[in-house]
Amino acid sequence: MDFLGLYNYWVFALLLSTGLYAVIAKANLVKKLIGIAIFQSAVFLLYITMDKVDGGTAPIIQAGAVDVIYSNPLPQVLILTAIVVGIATTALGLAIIVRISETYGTVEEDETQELDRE
Amino acid sequence: MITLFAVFLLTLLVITAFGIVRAQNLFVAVMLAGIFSLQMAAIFFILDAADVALTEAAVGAGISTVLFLGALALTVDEERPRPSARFLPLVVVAITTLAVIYATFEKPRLGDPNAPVHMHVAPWYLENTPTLIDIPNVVTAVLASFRGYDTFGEVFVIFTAGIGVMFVLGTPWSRLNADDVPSAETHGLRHHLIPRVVGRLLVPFIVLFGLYVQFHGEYGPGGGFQAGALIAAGIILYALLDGEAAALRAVPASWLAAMVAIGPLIYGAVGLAGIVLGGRFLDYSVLATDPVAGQHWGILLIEAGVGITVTGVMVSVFHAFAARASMR
Amino acid sequence: MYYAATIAILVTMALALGRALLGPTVYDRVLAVNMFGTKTVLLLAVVTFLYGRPDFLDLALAYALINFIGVLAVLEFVQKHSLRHPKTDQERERS
Amino acid sequence: MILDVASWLLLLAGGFFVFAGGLGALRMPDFYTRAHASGLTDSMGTILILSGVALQAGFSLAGLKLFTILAFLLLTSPTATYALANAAYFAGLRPLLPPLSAETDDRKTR
Repeated sequence: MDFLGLYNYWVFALLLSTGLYAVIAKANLVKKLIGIAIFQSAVFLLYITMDKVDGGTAPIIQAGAVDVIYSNPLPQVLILTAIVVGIATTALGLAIIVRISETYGTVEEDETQELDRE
Repeated sequence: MITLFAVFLLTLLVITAFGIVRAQNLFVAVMLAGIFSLQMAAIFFILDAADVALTEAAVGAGISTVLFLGALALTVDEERPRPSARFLPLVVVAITTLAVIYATFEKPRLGDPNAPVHMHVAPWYLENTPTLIDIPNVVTAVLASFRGYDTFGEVFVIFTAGIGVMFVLGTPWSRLNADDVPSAETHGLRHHLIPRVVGRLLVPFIVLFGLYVQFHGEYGPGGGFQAGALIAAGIILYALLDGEAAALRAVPASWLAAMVAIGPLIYGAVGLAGIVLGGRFLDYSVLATDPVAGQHWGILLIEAGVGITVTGVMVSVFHAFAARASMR
Repeated sequence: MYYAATIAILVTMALALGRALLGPTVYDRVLAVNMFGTKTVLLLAVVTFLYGRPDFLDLALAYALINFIGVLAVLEFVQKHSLRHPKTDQERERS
Repeated sequence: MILDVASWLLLLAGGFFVFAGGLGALRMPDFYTRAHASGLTDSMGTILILSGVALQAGFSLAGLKLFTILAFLLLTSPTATYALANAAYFAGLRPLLPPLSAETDDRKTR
């Protein structure tokens, strides 16, 4: 079972590179933004993986219970705010894409670059 | 056994991510992203992060899909097909993956209680939250009190992003008018009677549940961020059912503008009150004669501020995309 | 016994994901998303009891309330757009 | 003890229905039959699994929450399935089988 202990990190690596691939290889701007969202989720997964303690439970203290192991609250705090900030910044990105689409008539990166050159 | 469940879900997560990137149709990609978010929430929950899972649930299931669809309605929903697979990006990505996987061999195993991350600050928080702040949810305690500065920064990021969307789209709050946006007569799901009846029934429950999450955040999973997203989802549901005009009549644009600004103001005012009463910035202990009661007041106020801002920003952004569509 | 139910739910999640990836029509995919959502509610409900922390049922409740919004949003979007292309999106992908 | 056995049976039966519906949703030939299969998991599976869990919870806050979850799921998911099938039909998607009215007409003439 030892190799399963690293499985979360491998999934993190795969998600990271899937997001990266979407950002660098896809020309469509919406697709790039979805790629960034996947990349972001990979980082969330990395942090939340680190918070888990064997035999632990969520860090909400149970009244009267003794000898309970609690998982690490700190990564959870960071990711909790990051998720909401992430959706707000994604909305900003989408707004910019909408404006690009209205100005150029396309959201494909290479086509907008060509239009810029003309 | 639970570990195996997590492994299974993580495998599904990777498959979904590949599916999202491969989908030519952006609409399909957005729907798969919805499934991706559900899986993330389940994994967060299995990994003991109940608060994070609730946030992902509130944001991913309701708001993120709606925002992406709003943007797709304004752009294209089809990616232009590319004939050749691109070789260079694949090589770059493969090298990155291998490098990251190589780096993970140094990482502590999942759940290792001796991992460096569990050694330093976290035990202090777990040990001192009951005496210093006396609320059960350590995540809320760290979020709102111990690391209040961070959260203050995050609230300002959300505030700024909200203002940014409104002005990039050219739909500031003064231009969001109930008379200008399409009403239920032309838009909304007016012709679907049954979904409309059931949806309307749900709206008050979603808002009520949002308020519960807001004020129960000190005792169970919850808090301002989750509650804000949930209440915003409720208002967005109303807008989907009865048209944006009805939603703007229920929660006028001027209120939304005020809500976006009030959150950081409350947060900053609570911080300054700490200084005025002889403590430090965001030091809630001086807010009441009893330091623990002061902490309770401080957390309650700033969580309310966070919730108000998140609701305001999310609903404003939704209206901005919808209004942009009707401006054409 | 919770394990048996959890395994059944997880396998069904995989099947729903398969339907979402295969399509072929938009409606099949939305159906799969909706199904995946209800399965997530069930999974969260069962896992809270597996962990012995039933106070976390709030999460399942949140999904039970919110899931509907995504489906409705997709439906509205499809209605606006499918007027232009009523065919399956597989055909669109081929063209 | 009896409660335990009952809740296990409910959970097992629920697991079976959920799995059967999932299989149907993947293997059925067209959208409407798949919607039917998914409806099976959403109603039967949900009721059985949630009541199985509720028997373990008993009359507590958790039991009340489970009941609420069940109520909302039973309201929303059939509505979603109905709305989808309705939208699909009006968008021009037709079932593989001919409409039922043709068959009943047949029977009348017989």
